[in-house]
Amino acid sequence: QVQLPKKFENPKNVRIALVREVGEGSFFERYLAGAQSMARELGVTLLEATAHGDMARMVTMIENFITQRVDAIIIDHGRPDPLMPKIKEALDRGIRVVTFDLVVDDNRVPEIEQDDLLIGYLISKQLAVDFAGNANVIYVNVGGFAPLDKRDKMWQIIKWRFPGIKEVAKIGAVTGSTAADTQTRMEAAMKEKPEANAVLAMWDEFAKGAVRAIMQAGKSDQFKVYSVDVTTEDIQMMIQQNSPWVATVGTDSYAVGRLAVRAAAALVGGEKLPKYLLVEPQLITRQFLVDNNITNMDELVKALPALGESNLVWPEWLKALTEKNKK
Amino acid sequence: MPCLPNMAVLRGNNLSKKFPGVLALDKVDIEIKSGKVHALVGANGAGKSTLVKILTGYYDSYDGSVTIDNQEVILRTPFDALHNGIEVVHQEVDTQLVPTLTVAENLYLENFANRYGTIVSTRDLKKKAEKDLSDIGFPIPAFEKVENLSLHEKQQLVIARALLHKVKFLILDEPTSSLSLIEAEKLFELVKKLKARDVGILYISQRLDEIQIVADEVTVLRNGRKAAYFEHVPQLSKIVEAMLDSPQEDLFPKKDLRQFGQEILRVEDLKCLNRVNGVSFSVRKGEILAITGLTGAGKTETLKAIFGAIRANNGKIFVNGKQIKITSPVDAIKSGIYLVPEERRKEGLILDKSARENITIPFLKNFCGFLGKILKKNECNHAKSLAEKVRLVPFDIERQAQYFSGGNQQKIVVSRWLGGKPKVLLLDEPTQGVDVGAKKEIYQLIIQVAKESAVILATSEINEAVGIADRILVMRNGKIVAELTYENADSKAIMSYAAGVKQ
Amino acid sequence: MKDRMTNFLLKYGVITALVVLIVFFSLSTRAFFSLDNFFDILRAVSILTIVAIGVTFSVVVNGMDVSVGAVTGFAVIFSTALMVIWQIPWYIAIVGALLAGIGIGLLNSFLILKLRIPDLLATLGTLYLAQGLQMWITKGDAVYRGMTNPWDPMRQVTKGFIPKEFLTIGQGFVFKTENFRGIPVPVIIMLCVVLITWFLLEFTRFGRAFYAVGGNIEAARLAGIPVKKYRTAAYVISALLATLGGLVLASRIGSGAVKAGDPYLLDAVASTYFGFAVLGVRRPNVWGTFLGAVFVGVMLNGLTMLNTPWYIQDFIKGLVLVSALGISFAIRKESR
Amino acid sequence: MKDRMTNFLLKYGVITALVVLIVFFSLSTRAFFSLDNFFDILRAVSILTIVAIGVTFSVVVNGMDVSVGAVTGFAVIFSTALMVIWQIPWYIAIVGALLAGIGIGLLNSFLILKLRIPDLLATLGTLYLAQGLQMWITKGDAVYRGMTNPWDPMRQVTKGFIPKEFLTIGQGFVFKTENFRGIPVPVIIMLCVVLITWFLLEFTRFGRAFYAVGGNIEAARLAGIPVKKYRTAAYVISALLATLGGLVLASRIGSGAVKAGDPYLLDAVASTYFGFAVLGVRRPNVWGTFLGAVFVGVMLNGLTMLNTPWYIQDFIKGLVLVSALGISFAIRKESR
Ligand SMILES: Nc1ncnc2c1ncn2[C@@H]1O[C@H](COP(=O)(O)OP(=O)(O)OP(=O)(O)O)[C@@H](O)[C@H]1O
Ligand SMILES: Nc1ncnc2c1ncn2[C@@H]1O[C@H](COP(=O)(O)OP(=O)(O)OP(=O)(O)O)[C@@H](O)[C@H]1O
Ligand SMILES: [Mg+2]
Ligand SMILES: [Mg+2]
Repeated sequence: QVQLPKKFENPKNVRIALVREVGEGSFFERYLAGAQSMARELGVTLLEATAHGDMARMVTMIENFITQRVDAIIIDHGRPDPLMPKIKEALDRGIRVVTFDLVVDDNRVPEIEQDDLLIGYLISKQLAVDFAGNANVIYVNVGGFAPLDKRDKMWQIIKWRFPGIKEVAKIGAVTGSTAADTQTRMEAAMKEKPEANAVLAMWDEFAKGAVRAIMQAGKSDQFKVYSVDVTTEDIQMMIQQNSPWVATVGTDSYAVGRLAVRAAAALVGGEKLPKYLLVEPQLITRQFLVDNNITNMDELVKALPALGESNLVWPEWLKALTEKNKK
Repeated sequence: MPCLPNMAVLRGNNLSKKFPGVLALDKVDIEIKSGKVHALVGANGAGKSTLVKILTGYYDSYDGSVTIDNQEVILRTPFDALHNGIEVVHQEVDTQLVPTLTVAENLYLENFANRYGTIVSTRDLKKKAEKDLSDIGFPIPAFEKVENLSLHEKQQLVIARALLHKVKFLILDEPTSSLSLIEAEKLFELVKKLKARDVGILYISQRLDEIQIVADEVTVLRNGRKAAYFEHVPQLSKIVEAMLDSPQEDLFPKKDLRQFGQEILRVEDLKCLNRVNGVSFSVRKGEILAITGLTGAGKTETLKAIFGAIRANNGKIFVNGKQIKITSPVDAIKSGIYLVPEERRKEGLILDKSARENITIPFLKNFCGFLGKILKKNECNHAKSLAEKVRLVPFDIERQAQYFSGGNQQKIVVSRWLGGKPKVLLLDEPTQGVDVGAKKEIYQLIIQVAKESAVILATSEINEAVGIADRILVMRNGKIVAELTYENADSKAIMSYAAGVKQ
Repeated sequence: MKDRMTNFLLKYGVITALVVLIVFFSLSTRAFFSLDNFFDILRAVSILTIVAIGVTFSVVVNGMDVSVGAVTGFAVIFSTALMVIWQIPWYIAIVGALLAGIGIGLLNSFLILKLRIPDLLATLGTLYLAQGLQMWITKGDAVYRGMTNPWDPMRQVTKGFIPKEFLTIGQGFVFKTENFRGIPVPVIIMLCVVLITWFLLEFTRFGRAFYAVGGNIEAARLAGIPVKKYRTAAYVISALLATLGGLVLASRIGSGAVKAGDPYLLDAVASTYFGFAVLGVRRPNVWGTFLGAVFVGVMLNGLTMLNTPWYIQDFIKGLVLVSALGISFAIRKESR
Repeated sequence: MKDRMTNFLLKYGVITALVVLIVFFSLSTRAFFSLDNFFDILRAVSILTIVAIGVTFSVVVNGMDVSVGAVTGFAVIFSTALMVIWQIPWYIAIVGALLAGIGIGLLNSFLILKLRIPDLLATLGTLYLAQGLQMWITKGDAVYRGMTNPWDPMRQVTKGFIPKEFLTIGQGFVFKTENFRGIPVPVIIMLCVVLITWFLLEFTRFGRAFYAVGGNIEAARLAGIPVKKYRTAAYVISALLATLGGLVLASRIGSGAVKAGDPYLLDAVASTYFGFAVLGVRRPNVWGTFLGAVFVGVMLNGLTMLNTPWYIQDFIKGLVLVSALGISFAIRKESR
């Protein structure tokens, strides 16, 4: 029998806080569901708070959890400058911290990250290869968001590598209704650049808008859309008849949510974790989805196990704990 | 014009209305008969408007009953009153009109509430309005927006509207308080016509001389009670006696001193929009100068231009012989020129603030300590002493301005300027809508102020000008057409100058 | 002569500016001047116009309804959730959403008329409520085919979907011919709303009554106009049009995104006041509101075609709005 | 007796509700009732309070300033950009931001007073402008240490950073003792703003004049109050306080996020009207606004501690707002 850490003799008393920058949308919903399922399996208490994109509110929430003296805090997205001081404060008070998609220059904090450089590379490369190095691309992306910037870096490299790949227009705006706005802008861009034949959208919200614009204009034959992130909603749009959305690259946020809670629990149990917990993204093509009759994330994970449960952070006692709670 | 053959009687029995702390109307009976003009008089705050509001369905609760031809009618909403043929022209007509709509649209406002016709054609509306207005004899442009009309045009519009509704009982609440004599006479003509058409009229006025002209019977209210009823119009002194607690002597106080100091204010060639076309005059210390004329003659504009409230296009203003530049009321006040504006509710008072705050507003600086902190005690004392000077009733300076009666509201506005040292006090229709008692007090006040400074009084009541002024200017079309001194002032002459009969 | 000029500018200043914009964009881009793009622009502003006309009604009765954006978003979530999560036929979902919209309008008028809460405050309360409901219904998720049912403890995948008929509302075309793509359905809906409300407000006694209530509520009351009914109607119409806008939006994006309606609030208020202020009518009016929405739509479309970076589009929008207003008010001021 | 009760409820109803909330949260969570948490809550509402008091000024003069949220966001971006992109000392950045705030306030009053654009419309225009400027300054990026300089054609990495002194504004503490963390600096700033504006509005002739202008502008003018100056002052104060709020926000988040100020608009307006309506004062007032902000802060803090799902917190916020208003207005209505 494996020896459980002292704190986990009664796991209910282990309180893990989850602070998220945003909660709206299927990606984050699935992420939360994953985190909750892991917490349930471990029997720990998960406290959650969502900042609706408001950085000051996120800071306040972390402060609140510090005041409440939780055992660990998972910080999901957000910006380093505002959150760093709070993370340090938490660490100094003996609270463990794990981050997801947030760069923290402190060795005590393991960072979970979907490898955005790789994401950017995989999808850009796929586009270049599909078009044999010659395409007129409408690029949908904005600056100022760390993951989007990382993906952009790789796109620049691909353009440098394949001079025949041309960026004929750049659109995109992050607003309250990004998808609908992108749709409107895409309509205009398509008309202005009739030579365009590919769309590279570095975020699935952008892709949704672009795909809708293309389909509603009846130009599915003319365009191929490449994007990032995968959710059930995205899968549904990809498998539609005539969908121009041919490929996407992403991870399963459900698995990431589980990993985050597990990592936090492991830290509380005294485990040493590596600094970087990189979740490897997978390329998903329309063809693959259609061939395997995939209609949602669960089916996708089954068909593409690499997307599924991460094998990171599984110390013996955590496994034992889940087994124990199953009974 | 519609015609109603059958005679009818509108009767209010035992009407009472209570407000928190005030019994505004206390068991009052009143009877309005078709084809008769029933005058309702009383001091400010006697309850006249309250009675009117009951009869027009303004309040959803009141005590007592209302009958028409001995049939009880229930008046809970304006609609009930309209249904029973009761119409009103309010003291403040603006409450009855929609300023952003046209004359035509306002004329048929009630129709929009009813069921006849869903689609409204603008052109038909205009045609119909033009016809109806010319039938009645009111020359109002049918397509003008109401916000651009003059006060008396608005009044005509409301009366016209009532006539279109085949009104049985028409209530006129101080209809002449802002009309000139000529316009008032037109109104009397109209009242006569209405009488001939068997409309029953309740006529409310502070101008008692009118009562003799138009009324058949008179009811006097005092403190919410019926103080007297006269089947025929009696001598005015009798009415006044019933209105007021104390017997009344002469309305216009005697001015003993007619000696004036040096010139305080001189105005040269003042021009303003196209309403004031080159006005020049001067006043001396101790002098009361009246400016009179018909409505729209430009009196208000003249005073406002001097005060800097509207911009003058041309003209020079000298105070104590020195030319000064006045571009805003702030400048005027600095030079000791103060204005009591014509429309006290709109321009004079901050209605939801206490009398104290309204009184001390222009000279608040004098009661402030470090960082502009108001020294409350000093402020209160100051406000009290001024309120005492004008004999504010009720003497409660913490009461909100809107809960004072019209006359007392006027006193609040006047009293605020007594806190400074006026060199020139400009008064625009200071006694409009004010009862005889309060009127007299205001006249006394004017004479008192005039001892130390000059007073300019704009008034369309010629009697008032003759009664109190040392010198009278008559205005017409933005120009001064005559100047008379108190010795040779005479109402008839003034009237004919004002009307342009005499040049 | 000069007066005439001023008057013309006052009345047609914005239209002139619009024409100038259109000419400019037509000359400087390839695709701007075409029938298809014309309808694209109209389609892009259709939702905004519908919502903004609702706001116009609340402003006509001298009130203000700031809950419209949240109500639009609520309609998006509610209608799609009915179809996807609860698998209810599309027409019932539409009726359900419209009824819910009426309910929200009635709640607004209850708060404003019965409890006498100031309109801005009351509709702010409703705004928070409608926003909260949006998220509650889906527990924060978006609504899409194949989502896990947030209300199912087993978290099973829903079988519902948004059918073609519903999607036609936002994505369909009518009057197709061989050379012509057809007129987008949202444009038809928008034009219907514009024409009906225009007729209602300008040519019927109801319209006069609405304006009378807004111009002087006391006078309207004294004239026997049932002012409470009209004010209630205005808030109900406002919520109803916001809901209609939400339905078009839901159909246009083919799924239910949380808070999708939020951006419409400010733009709708801006369109209403823009139209109010600029057409020289000096009162809130349907065509003015429509024009305000189109103005913004033309600008965004043209700027995108010019490949203007997105981060200065907002600034340009603000600049044009302020200068259009500034000029038109400066002219009016001089003419006084 | 009954009247007394009603009066009490009217005056102290919201305070009572607040106390009930506090007691409830204290009993049902471990950490709610502590000095640290008390200051946490105050710190959480400090920015909102500062911004909302600005709005209160505009409402006092019977106007409305909807640009505050965008101005707050502009101050965040502008101050941090000055420090990070252009490497300017922090105190100059603060002064620069405040001057820019004054500039925006003056622009608002120019549009409203000189050009006579209706206040809602004018400030909406400024809203778009300030929002656009935010994005333009950074070309859509956020401002953070080590960002690439958006204005450098070489796109080099900036060397600027936000110094400790600036961060103290939002993150520091004063009056530390051994057992006590200290009072957060934003709370001190907020209390200063509350006390100063309260003194200004309630006890000085300037405050009297502000209220007079709001009560009846024509009467105030004819009584010799320079109404234009006061209205200008109100809009400048509003923009200035929004800027101050933005500076605290920038310091609190230690970086510049685009549109960070947007959420404050609705909450600030709600606080202002809430305080206006509920305290029984029947006019916009500083303490009421403060109380409105605290009310929301207590609720959000307590709900999070109770681990209420995030997606129903907005709904509860709306529900509490509407019921608090409903009850308090229902009572008032009865007392009439
Ligand atoms: N809504 C109200 N609340 C409290 N008191 C009121 C209200 N309306 C009128 N009053 C009071 O009732 C009394 C009668 O007022 P009313 O307006 O009927 O007088 P009036 O005879 O028309 O006076 P005036 O000649 O000045 O118009 C006054 O004391 C007034 O202060
Ligand atoms: N801009 C305007 N447009 C239309 N009518 C106006 C305008 N300004 C004033 N009036 C109306 O014209 C009349 C104006 O003139 P003014 O006020 O100078 O004359 P007055 O001699 O003081 O008349 P009153 O006896 O009404 O005080 C007023 O009754 C007012 O309602
Ligand atoms: Mg009266
Ligand atoms: Mg006058």
